[in-house]
Parts: sequence; C-alpha cells; structure tokens
Amino acid sequence: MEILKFSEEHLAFEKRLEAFIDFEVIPNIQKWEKDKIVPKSVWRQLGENGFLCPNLPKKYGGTGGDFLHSVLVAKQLARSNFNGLATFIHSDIVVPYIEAYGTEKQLNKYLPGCVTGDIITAVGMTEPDSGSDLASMNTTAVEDGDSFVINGTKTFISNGVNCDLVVLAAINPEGDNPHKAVSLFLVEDGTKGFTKGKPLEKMGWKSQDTAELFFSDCRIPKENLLGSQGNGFKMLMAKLQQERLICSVSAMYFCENMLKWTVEYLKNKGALNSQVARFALSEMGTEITVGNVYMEKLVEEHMKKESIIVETSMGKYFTTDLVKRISLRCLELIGDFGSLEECPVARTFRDSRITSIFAGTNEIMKEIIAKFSYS
Amino acid sequence: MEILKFSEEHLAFEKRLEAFIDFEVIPNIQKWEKDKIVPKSVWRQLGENGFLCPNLPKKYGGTGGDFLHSVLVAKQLARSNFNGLATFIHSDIVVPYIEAYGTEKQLNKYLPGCVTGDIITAVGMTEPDSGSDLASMNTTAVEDGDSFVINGTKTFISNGVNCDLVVLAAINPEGDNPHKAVSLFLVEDGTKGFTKGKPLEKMGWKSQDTAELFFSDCRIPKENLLGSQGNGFKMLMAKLQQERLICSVSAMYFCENMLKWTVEYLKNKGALNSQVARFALSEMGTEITVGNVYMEKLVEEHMKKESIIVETSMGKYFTTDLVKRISLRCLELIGDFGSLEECPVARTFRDSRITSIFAGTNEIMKEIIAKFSYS
Amino acid sequence: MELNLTRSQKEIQKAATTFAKGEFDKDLALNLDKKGRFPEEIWKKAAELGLVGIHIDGDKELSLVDSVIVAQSLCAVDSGIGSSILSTTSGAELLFMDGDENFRSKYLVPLLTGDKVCSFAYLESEKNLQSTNTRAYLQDGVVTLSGSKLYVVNAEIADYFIILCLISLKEEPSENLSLIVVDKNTDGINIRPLGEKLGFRMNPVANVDFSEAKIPAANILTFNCESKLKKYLAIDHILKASVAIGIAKGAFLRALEYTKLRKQFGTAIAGFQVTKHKIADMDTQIQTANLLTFQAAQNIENGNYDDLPSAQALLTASKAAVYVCDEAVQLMGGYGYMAEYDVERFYRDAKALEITYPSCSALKDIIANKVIGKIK
Amino acid sequence: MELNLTRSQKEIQKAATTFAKGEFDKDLALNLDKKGRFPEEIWKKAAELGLVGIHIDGDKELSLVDSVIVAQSLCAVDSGIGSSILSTTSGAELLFMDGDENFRSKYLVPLLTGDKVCSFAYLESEKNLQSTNTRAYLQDGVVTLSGSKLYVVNAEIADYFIILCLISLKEEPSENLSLIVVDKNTDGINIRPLGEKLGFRMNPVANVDFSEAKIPAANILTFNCESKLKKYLAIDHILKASVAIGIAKGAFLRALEYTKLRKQFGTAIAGFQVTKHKIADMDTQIQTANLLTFQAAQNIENGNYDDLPSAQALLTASKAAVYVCDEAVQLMGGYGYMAEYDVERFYRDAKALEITYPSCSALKDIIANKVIGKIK
Repeated sequence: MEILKFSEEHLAFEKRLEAFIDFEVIPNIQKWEKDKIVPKSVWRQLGENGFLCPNLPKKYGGTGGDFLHSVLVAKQLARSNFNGLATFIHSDIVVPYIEAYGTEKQLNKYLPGCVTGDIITAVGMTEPDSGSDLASMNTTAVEDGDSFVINGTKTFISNGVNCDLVVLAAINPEGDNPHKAVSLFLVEDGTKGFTKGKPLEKMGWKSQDTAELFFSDCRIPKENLLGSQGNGFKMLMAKLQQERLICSVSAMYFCENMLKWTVEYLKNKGALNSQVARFALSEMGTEITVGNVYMEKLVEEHMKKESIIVETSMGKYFTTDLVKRISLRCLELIGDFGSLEECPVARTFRDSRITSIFAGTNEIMKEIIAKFSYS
Repeated sequence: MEILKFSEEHLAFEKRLEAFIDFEVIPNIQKWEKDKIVPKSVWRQLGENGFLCPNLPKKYGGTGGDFLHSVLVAKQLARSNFNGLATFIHSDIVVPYIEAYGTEKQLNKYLPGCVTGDIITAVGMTEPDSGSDLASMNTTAVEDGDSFVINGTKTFISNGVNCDLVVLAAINPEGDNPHKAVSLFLVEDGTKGFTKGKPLEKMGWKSQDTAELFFSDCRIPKENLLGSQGNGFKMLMAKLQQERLICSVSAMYFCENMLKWTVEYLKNKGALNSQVARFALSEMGTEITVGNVYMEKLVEEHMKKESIIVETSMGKYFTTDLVKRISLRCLELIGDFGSLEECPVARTFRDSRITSIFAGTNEIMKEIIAKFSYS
Repeated sequence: MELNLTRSQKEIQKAATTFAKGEFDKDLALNLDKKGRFPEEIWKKAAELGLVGIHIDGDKELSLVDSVIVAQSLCAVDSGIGSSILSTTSGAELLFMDGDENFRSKYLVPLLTGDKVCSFAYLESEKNLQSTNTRAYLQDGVVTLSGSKLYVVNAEIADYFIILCLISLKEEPSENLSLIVVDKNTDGINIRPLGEKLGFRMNPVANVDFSEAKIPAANILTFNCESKLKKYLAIDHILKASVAIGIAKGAFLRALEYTKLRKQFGTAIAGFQVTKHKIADMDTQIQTANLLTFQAAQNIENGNYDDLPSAQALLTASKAAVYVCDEAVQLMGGYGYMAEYDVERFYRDAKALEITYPSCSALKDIIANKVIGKIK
Repeated sequence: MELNLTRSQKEIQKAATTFAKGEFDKDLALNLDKKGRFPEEIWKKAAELGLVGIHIDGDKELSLVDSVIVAQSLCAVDSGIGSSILSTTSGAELLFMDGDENFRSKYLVPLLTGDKVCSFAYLESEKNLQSTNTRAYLQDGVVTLSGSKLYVVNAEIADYFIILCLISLKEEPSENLSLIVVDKNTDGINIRPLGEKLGFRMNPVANVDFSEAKIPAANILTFNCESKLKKYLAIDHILKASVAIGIAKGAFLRALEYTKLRKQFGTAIAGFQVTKHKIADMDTQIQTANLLTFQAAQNIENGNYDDLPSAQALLTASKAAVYVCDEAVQLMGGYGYMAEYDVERFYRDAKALEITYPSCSALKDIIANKVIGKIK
C-alpha cells in the first residue's frame, strides 16, 4: 500500500542515517534528556554526514536531495523515539524561509552553515500573549537609520538555546493594519540586546531546548531584513504547508513505532490471547494504515508542488490526534509497565502530546478546514 | 488527492448512469420503499443500459469494462441515497463466483442473463444459527444418483425475493471436516422444493428484498455444482476481498453525500456561524477525505490483482464504522429536521447501520486483521 | 448501582413493569411504529392505573422520582408505547405549577384520567426558546393569537395546546412571554403534519399555525412565564432522560439475553471478552445516567430547580441511550437490524430523542453558562 | 450536581482544602515530582490534622465518604502531594477490618499519626490477583516467606509490608490465600526499585523479593482472606476513584481559570462555543464520576460491599480524569505542556492511575461477570 517510491540513493541515505542513529544518538538519549539539551557537536556531526537540510541545492553546500530525504530523516528520528534532535524544525521549517526569501548575500552567508550544522536556526513567532493569533504580536521592529531596533519577548522557541540564527517575526508599531506590519528578520546569536532564557521544563521533548528569547533594544543591520518589509505574515503562511506536513510525517512514524513495540511487548507477555487486546491492536493498526496512506499521498502531492492547504491541515489534525490516541491506548494495553519511564511508550506519550498544539493547534486546523470548505 | 484515474469512457458511462438514476430511479424511490421491493423491470432496464455486471467480458454479453465501472455504479447509487438497487451484490459479489468457478456450460447459460437483468442473483450463505461461523452450517446437500438433494434454511438473503438464481452453500452431512464439506450450488428459482419467504422488515434497505430461502428436498442436477466439490469454503473466502472492497467504496460515497447535504442544509439555515458545527464538519470532512484516499488506494491495488486481505478488512471496518458515525453526527448537527423521514440523512442513517454487520461483521474484520498481523 | 428506592417507589416500579409486560403487545408495537399510530387504548388503561402524570397526580408536591420510575419502566418494555403514554402530559407541569382550580379541573385532571391529551407548542427555532414570535394581544377579554409553532408533538391527537407566546395588552407596547391554553377546536388553527418520523413514530408531529385565533382571556395560564418555563424545562429534561434510560435498558436487556443464548464458534457470545467488556460499558453508562437522573429528580422534589443537574442528566442519558442501542444492534448482528427483534426501533427512538429539542448542543450551552459564569 | 453533604462532611472538605492550599507549595511540588521524592513533611502535618486514614480513624465504622472527600480535596490542589499522603495507608483497611488490638496499636495507629508508612504488596501478575505464588509455611511459631511482588508502591519508604501470600501449615498440603504483616527490617527482603515513573512520581515503586524471610506467626493478619480481600478492593477502588476525581477537578479548575483570562482574537477563550462545550463535557464527566463514587462509598458505609458500584465508579472516574486532563492541556495550549502550569503533571498522574492495577480491563471483567452472571 505504499505510495512513495524511494530510490536506491534514498535507501542508501537512510541506511547511513540508521547507523548514525544507532551509534551516535540512541546511546546518548538518556544523558541528553537529563541535560535538557543536545550538544551542538551532534548537529555538526549530522551536518558532516549530510543529514541536515538534505534538500538544499549544492551551490549552498547542500546535497541537492528532495523532500523524501526529509521524510526519511523524520522516519529514522522517530525510530529513535526521541525528539531532542528535531532537526526538521531547522531543515524543513526554518531554513526554507531563508532559502525562499533570502537575498543572494544572505543565502551565501547562512545556508552553508545551516548544512554543516555550524548554524542552528530557530523561528521566533509565538509570544507569551499571542499563540496562533499573530495579529496580536507585541515584538516591535523600528527603523532607525540603517538599523532595525527590536524589542519584545518570544516564547516556546524550539532550538531556543542552541540557535545561532533566529528568523524573527516583529511588527512595525506604526503600521495601521497589523497583518501588513509584520516583517521577518535574521538575528544572529551574540547580537547585543538579544538574550536567551533557560530551557523550559516540559511534559516531554525533554532534550529539545525550548526557551524564551528576549530582545531589548536589539539593533540589527537593515540588510538582515528577510524578504520584503510588511510581508512577514504572508511569508509565514506560505511555508506552513511544509511545516504541517512534516509534523504529520513524523507523527505517523511515531505511531508505527509505538504499535510495533506494543505488539512485541504483548507477545512476549503472552497477552495476545486476549481478544480485547487483539481488537485494540486491529483498530489501531487500521487507523495507522489508513493514516499512512494519507500521509504518503500528501507527501506525493506536496512534492508535485500542489497547493494542498486544506488537505495538509486535515493531515496535521488527523495524525497528531492519532499519535496521541495511539499513545494513550498502547499504554492502556501495556498496563503497569507503561507507568515506568523505562517503557518507551511512556516517553512517546509525553512527547507526542505537544504535536496537536504546536505548528498551529488542531483547533486552528479545524478553523482553516472550515474556512476553505464550509463557508 | 485522487488516486483513481477515470477515462473518458468511464466518465461517459457515469454520465449515462447519472441520467438513468435521475429519471428512472430517484422519482420511484418512495414507492419502492413502501412496496419493499424494486420491480424486476428496473433490473432489465439497468441491464439494457450496460449497468449490470459492467466488467464481464464481451463473450458473455458484457461490456468488458473494469472494476472502475463498478466503482462508478456504487458512486451513483450512493448519490441516489437508496439501497434498494444494491446491484453490487449481483454484479460484484455473486456473479463473480459464477464467472470464476463456473463451467463453460454454466457461464454460457447464466452470464448473459446476468448482464441483461433477466437473471437476478443472490448468494445463500448465512443461516439462522450461523452468521459468520460457516462451519456450523446446517443446510445439507446429499448426492442421490445424478442429483443433489438440498435441505435447509438460509436467512438475510439480499435479492431474496427477486432472485432467479442462487449461489447456495450447503454441507455434505457425511463430511468429516466441516471446512472441507461445503460446496456451492446453482439453484434456479422455480426448482421444486425451493421457496422464498416474504421480505423481512428491517431498519433500513427497505426496498431491498431481504428474505429467507427454504429448501425442502430440493433436487438439482449434478451439473449445477459450482466449482469442485468440498471446495465451497475456499471459494467463498477467495471472493471476499472484492465483496468487502465494494462495501467500502459504497460506504465512502454515502459519507460524502451525507456531509455535502448537511453542509448545504446548515448553510441554508445560517447555522455555519456556529463554531461547534464548523468544527464538527471539519472533523468529519477530515475523516472522509482520509478514508477516501485509502479507499481509492485499495481499489488501485485490487485492480492490480494484489492480495490485500488485511488492508481490505481494515477498509471494511474503517469505512462502515465511519459511515455510521457520520450519519449519527450529521443528524446531530441537523437537529429536529433529522428526526423526520423527509430528511435524507435519516434514511442514510437507517440504511448504513447494516454495513458494519453484513459481509462479515466488523468484529470478524478485527479478528482477521489480528490473525494476520498480531499473532 | 443500588438506588435506595422507598417501598412505595418500588411498588410503583413493579406496577408499571407488570402493566407494561402485560399490555404492550409486541406485534401491536411493531404495527403502531410502522403505521405511525398512537396507542390509544393502552394509554387509557395506563391512566386508569394512575400511571399517567403520576408526578402531578395527587397533592401539591411534585413526586418527580415516581415519574422517573414509571418512564423508565414503561420504556424499557417498549420504547414506543412507553414514551407515547408519557407524551400525553407534555406541558402539564405548567398547569400544575400555575393553574388555578379552573385549569386544574378543566385541563389537568382529564390528562390524568386519560380523557384528554395535551400538547405543548413552544418551538419556533430549533436552536432555542428565545426566538418566540407567536404574538397575541388581549382586548375586551379576548386574546387574539397569530404565529407558527414547529415540531409540535401530538398536535394531531391533542385536545388542547399550551402555547408559548408573547402577549401584549391593549395599547401597551411591551410584550410578555406567556403561556396560554388553546382548545383544539378553536378557529384559526391549522395543523400541518410533518410526515413519517425516524423515531417515536407513534407520536405524530406537526407544525401548527395560528391565524388570529380567538381565545378567552381566562385561558391565559401564565403571564410573564420565564422563570416558570425554566423550572418546567428542568422537569422536562429529567423526564426525557428517564425515557432515554428506559430505552437504553430495554435494548440492553434484549441484547444481554441474546448474547447469553446465541452461540458462535461453539461459545455463547456473552463469553467472548470483547462482548463482556461491551456489556460492562453499556451497563456502566446506564447506571451512571440513572444515578444522575434520580439525583436531579430528587433535587427538584426538594424544591431546588437548578437547571444544571437536569441538563447533565439528559445529556448523559441521551448519549448513553444512543450508545447502548447502537451496541445492542451490533451485538445482535443481522437480527439487531430486523424489526422483529425490537432493538433497531429502540435505536431509532434513542437517536430521535437525542437530536430533537433540546439538542445536546443546547444542553451544553446551559451547562457551560452555569459552570463558566461571568467572564471578566 | 449538588451532593448533600452533612455539616461534618463539609467541615472536613473545608479543612482538607485549607490545609492543602496552605501547605502544598507549588515549587516544592514541581521539585518533588522531578526528583521522585516523597513529601514527608507535609504528610506528617496532614496526619497531625487527622487527614491521614480519616475513614479508619476513630471508632469501629468505616467513614469512607470522609476519605472520599479528603482525597478529592487534597488531589485537586496537588495531585502528587495529595495522592502521596493517601498512599501511606495503602492496605490499612485490612488491619482495621481484621486486626486485633495488637495490630491496631503496633501497626495501624502509627499510620494515622504519621509515624509509619504501610505498603501493601499484592501483585504478582499485572492481570489479576489470582496468580499468587508467594508462599509461606508456618512452623514452630515462625512463618518462612519466599516469593516476589511486583509494582509495590512505597516499598522504599514503607516501614512494613502487608503481604498477600499462600500460607501452608506444617505437614498440611493445602495452601491458604492469606495476609501477613512483615516489618521492613526483616532479613531476606530485597527491594529492587523500578526507576523513574510516568506519573505519581513522588511515590517510588519497586519489586520486592522475599527469600526465606522469617516472620513471627503473630504477624499473620488474616488466614484465608478471599472475602476480606474483595471487600478491601471495593474500598480501594473507591479511594482511587476519589484520587482520580481530585486530579480531574484540579486540572479542570486550572484550565477553566485560564480560559476565562486568556484572550485570543480579542475574546476570552471561554467565550468560544467549542471551548464552552468542552467545559460542559468536562464538568459533566467530573460530576458524574463524583456522584458514582459518593454513591459507592455510601453503599459501603451502609455495609454493602458489592464490588459492582466501586468498579463502575473507578472505571468512570479514571477515564474522566484522563479525558479532563487531556482537554485541560489542549485548552491551555503551549502553557498546558509546561511543567510550571501543573496540568501536564496532573495528566501524567491521571494516566498512571488509569493504566496501573486495576486496569480498566480488569474492572470491566468485574462488572461484566456481575452483570452477565451465569451463562447456560
């Protein structure tokens, strides 16, 4: 029932990645989760091996792969049952903003580092008082001579501690229409007036450094404007399809892993003779199989550059809701052992709970679907 | 997000069928529902137009179409929101047994009539005391000279009143292994000892003539054995993939129709300003879109002659459960008007409730999925 | 869950069940459902036994728990006949709460004796009761009423209507949401039947138009009825919840019996783990809805008309009824789909109850408004 | 839903809530959860106030409703600290039901005064209690015990265990499912901690092995304990249900407050229809579980130890807790996922409660067996 066709090259890429994960990632997960961060050196290792930004063109140091490489990265990282190395935020969400809207100078300055892992990126969009409601943004960027001066606070920023470069959304306080007053800026780590908070304590994604970013009279050169002024809203929207799609891809692979692990666990315990367990597995297996076909179809359409905003929003909602429900249900089948952190599904449960909240909550997805389909 | 590709010829076929349904079917539905049967003349009209057994080869009078024609028939019949003309039972479930296992003589004798609608077929499998458990069958077929003598009762037989030919499963009472003692027989209407009950009163499918069939010393010639003796179980199993698949196809088109009707109704009532309604529609729309992609993928694989027993069982469970839930939920959104038979969704609700029971209950589907996947 | 019924409550339960089992003929029920006919004879017998409007029969206090028990008992035996009997007093509590002796003797008592059927016409929009546009003005001792009411249950068989309408007095612009009793034979009433129903088919439903209908002023039951109406709705929710629970119990007991007798692969279906867990869920939902409903009824008997418990009881009970009936159909397989085995009819009745006013959405609005309170 | 609490019950509710609000420091709770430490000081204070084992404190009757109230009140303020306090008396009802004055003074009273922690070690298979293989034989006034117990909560902090085991007498082959009290410092006990937990992290859990541990015969609490055990489980289910309801309430109130304050697109989230309906569903589930639990507790106070109501209460309450906490996280968006906002911790605790023994599956087995009865 596969839709996606992986080439020999893809499979070789995956095999290398698989080995990397087995030897360089999995043995360190527990430590990184305790540390609440993944060392930057791992990013550089990933970069050296071509696992970051796998579809950037060669002229920027990339390998010139396609989106299927990103799918394989999501698959293999899901297999590690760990979200500390959520490189898709960098490779598939943030860097594409730079690639799409950057000037040649910006592209040459930043992209090679994004590929090697010397530059870890983050996107600064969410604020303490504005989640999905971008128009109520309070971070301001004011023109002053040949600079922009930025003030404000961003929160829930993934890669917030490790990041070397932030794609920051800020509003022109003098703009009339808030939707047309948002611009994007490239802010480098170390810029005066830009400070980072400590990693936030979360239910899951323990080693993913989610933090607050503070901007206090942070002055950046005008050339660090990304794309055209006042166009931030549109640019952010334009890239949401891929952002939400990669969330769906990841969610489906996490689903598969959980189910597989649970089946093995129950088999080893001799618990598959329970009809209730068998039915639960069949029900979950059905939802996952159906969801996988849908996810693969989305990827196929996305790679054909189809505009599938509604279908992707559906996918984001369906798959992230599914991964949560699968985690809840697998834990129920597993029973007491599921209440220990030793059980991998316990971590998946904690980690997956954010996926129906981030990258646009599922409530926002439903409003989008309704807006385009039922109004 | 389509997977299936329909040719010009397919679309022309659909257009003709659409007109037929609009003019010959829809105006008569209420009467047929009251009569609890569809007149045989309609079957002949369907046959004349090439809408029955659309994928039988030309040498048996068919049009030599493919399974996509069956998909289109299911789609258009679903559009009529009515199951009295469930021709898929004839075209896609019963006739394929004859086509696959019949002798050349049987093929030539029966298939042309199946195409023209002069022969309406039914399959006699279920008994009052054996639903999904075929091994506990009580209808017997005993060899006697050049005949088989059949005794027993079948129930819940679709087309049970209209049928001219029954593919009947019966057991050799002297067989040791009940699984190897079942054979299939072709029993013509009018054979002495074969009588039909009245149409059963049901929750839905009001004009579909579901009835009991009685066999009392019913003697048929030996040449009416279908396929090889004792092989009935295997033959029945072999054709289940298509049977369950066509159920899924039909279910998904019913889902689409219901949602479409409900959206229009709410729009006309000005009820789409309700956020709860919008979210409900978005949730249903998501499930239907996801289910559709899956259903189309199943059809594609089936047409490539892939063995997709598990995936089809998943589809049968997923889609028939979905069509029920969509009907329940649409009625909730519709409110009071949904409590009147005038509301088309009221009928879809009544009709769709059987689909998770017939052609193998969803409980059986889950056991099949578990057996192949989790044991 | 043991509910601690009093001795008298247990007797009522027994009487209602015995009556229903004795009188609710299965074939008759199938036929009435099919034809959409009201079970007139059985209703009259139920009234003779005192089972109609039992909570308002007798003295000045509402014995609502008694009616909860009767509704559940009758509907468990047959959802259609049971709910039909209960429907004949729709709105009667408004007469009880507010009516003087005149209303009592002329309109209320004949309901209890099985001589008259009352129909409460209140709905003009499916969403809420706030959009009443049926208007009346009072002049020279006569009320002139015009407007339309939707989905009026029993309109065709009722002897009189209780109408929710806006009444204005002569030369006074303000309008008051009020209740008036209108005899069926009043001129200017047009009943437009709504045809066949999905569920509760023994109770025909119609839209009713009033076109300058003239009614004596003495028939004004309540002038400014908002608070009475709210109390009435709390009662009505509990009675509807009781019907839902009765339906659920009836379907559950039929399915339970079936699963204990029916064998598959050599084992009674009730012996399969999945069946057992379904039965556990079904029973739990019924007991839960039951407890909520008794508690809500008890509250009202104690004079607390808070509309939160009754809304939660009805929401829970109607969801439970649909769930339980749906599972009952599935457990009984092909038989569950056949009219002869009853549960498909219980299922349709449960679904009809759930989707007709007050919808789950309306109930959730009531609950949320109460729980959330004011937002700063 | 108004529960008609007595004056004394209301006072207990108030005392427990006041205590919890005063003592359950938020940062402390976050820290204890993170480090997996038991809140020893707060527990001792709770005991001083008489809040530990309140249902067995005092005279000879179980005032189970009091403990239901305390559990809910403490856990609503903090699920981790609240449930930790309650966990210290795990199994104490067995001492109460069966213990003579010796057990009472030596083992039971120190629990109530906050001087000792008890740990009930019963599980050997996750599925049921029927597979006890821990064996002991009694000879010359000494019991020798060997076997392993799984998932023993508080094993590391407990002062003694109550052990479910098979005891055989000298030269008599039959084995009797029995209870014995074993001091922690007895030789032959090996505690193997199970590491970090998903929820209820303040209560460490371990497997415990007994290898020819020698215990005085006087420590045999109950010989042939089947029926006592069943009674105990009914009580335990109700207490767990109360913890679940407290967790649900705590998460609900936090989310409710958040939705009333937090604005999106210019409107408080609580003003959105979808939010309102969620809040209605959440409240309904809490009230429902609450009512079932009070009813079940009341049953037991009345001496009726039927295990059906308590199983239905726990099944409903633990499902409600997971549902409510999950929705609370979603309503609070990113904040819901942050430790600082509590609800993610409540959610983990709710989930842990739901999946640990007795699982929903085990509860459904209890319910179904009772409801279905014998199959012909």
